[in-house]
Amino acid sequence: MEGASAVGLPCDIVASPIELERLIAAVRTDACGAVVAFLGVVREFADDDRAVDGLSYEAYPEMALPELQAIAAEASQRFGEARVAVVHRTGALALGDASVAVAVASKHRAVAFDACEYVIDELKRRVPIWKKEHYRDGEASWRANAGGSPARA
Amino acid sequence: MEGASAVGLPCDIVASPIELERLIAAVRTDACGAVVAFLGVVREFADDDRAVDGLSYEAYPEMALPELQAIAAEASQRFGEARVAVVHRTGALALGDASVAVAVASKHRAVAFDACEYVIDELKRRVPIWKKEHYRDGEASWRANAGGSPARA
Amino acid sequence: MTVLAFARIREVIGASSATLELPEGATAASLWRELAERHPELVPLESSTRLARNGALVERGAVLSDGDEIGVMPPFGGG
Amino acid sequence: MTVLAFARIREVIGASSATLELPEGATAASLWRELAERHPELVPLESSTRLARNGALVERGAVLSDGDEIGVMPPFGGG
Repeated sequence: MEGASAVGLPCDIVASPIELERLIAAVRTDACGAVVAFLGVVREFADDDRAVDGLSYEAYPEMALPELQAIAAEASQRFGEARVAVVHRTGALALGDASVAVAVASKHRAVAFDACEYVIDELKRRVPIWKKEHYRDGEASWRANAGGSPARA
Repeated sequence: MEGASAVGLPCDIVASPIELERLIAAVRTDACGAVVAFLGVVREFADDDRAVDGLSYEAYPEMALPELQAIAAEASQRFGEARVAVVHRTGALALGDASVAVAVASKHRAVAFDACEYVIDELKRRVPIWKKEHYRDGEASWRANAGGSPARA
Repeated sequence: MTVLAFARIREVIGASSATLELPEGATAASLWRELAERHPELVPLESSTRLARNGALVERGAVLSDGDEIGVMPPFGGG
Repeated sequence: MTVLAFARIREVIGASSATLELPEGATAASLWRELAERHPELVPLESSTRLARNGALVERGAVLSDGDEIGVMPPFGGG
């Protein structure tokens, strides 16, 4: 498949709402028979069942962006050739808002599924972005990903 | 997660273009933190590298629709609770047209990925739909899925 | 009974549906033999063809009834 | 050097960036000790905190330079 590199494909950390359709349009080419997309969305109950009012995300952009680009480049070759786009949003998000979107296009579907899942898994583990949950009772707390804190370097 | 059953969610075989955004909107609820979508698209080269002009699909709708509904219902419970929508298009499709779309929403992403992949894998194996490839040289041939022809019942 | 033919089998038969009169006690296998006699091009397709009765897969030994709708289906290609 | 603090660590320190003067030969570990002395609430966070120098993770033994930008990072929560 031509154009499998991440060059020119969206790979970004943004403050504005995420448009999944734009990502999907960007990764598609006539060589691709499969598109897989992932959307992470603010849900109403936290893992401990507390009612959520919204989330806020912050990033270390000078480190997060290169790491995101590295993950996209890895995903675009690791399972077969794939075209990968990924965008993470920061700032204050309300219920139902998308915090992250990944779109992958490939010739065959298995590659697209694997690459899409790889991107979101690695993003959670490796990209310096932080999430604060704001609860309906007025409290808030920072929440770490499983695997987001391995033995320190 | 409430409303995990397939009741009211799009599950259809249609003759008109597929709108993925509509499927995604239908499966999302405030209980869902993850959405995974799959789009199968007409690509320019067949598996044997012949240049493709377009595809035509035909279905046995009285059998295909219940089978599609059964698959969606299975996927909505098998990996954890998920909300599943799936639409397959029939008729003449051009390069870049979507032949099938699956959208799955769930509380957590692993369930959504597994359910989405299950739907498209089982659809290819179990749903009576047929594909004819039309090549640029004017020839055409019916193409079966791997696993689309197990030992006869 | 009504025979519904799909894809390549539809093209061989030249119609998407046909009405067949079969003797009392006819099985899915007899229906296939009847079709293959009329359309010898079907013979090599036998092992990959599946039959459905009223929307559900049937074994070749199943006895058919007069009002049955029999789908004659080559390997699937959806997706 | 410049310290960039994020999330809970930013809140404890009360600023997203700070300038620290450390003696020649100071390591990432000495920078952390200096921060923890000023902000004792950081002490229990030590084992889960990672440091980056100019955008790349560093070990605690790494010797820092004057112009370095040091990110002080609690566990990630993106996604």
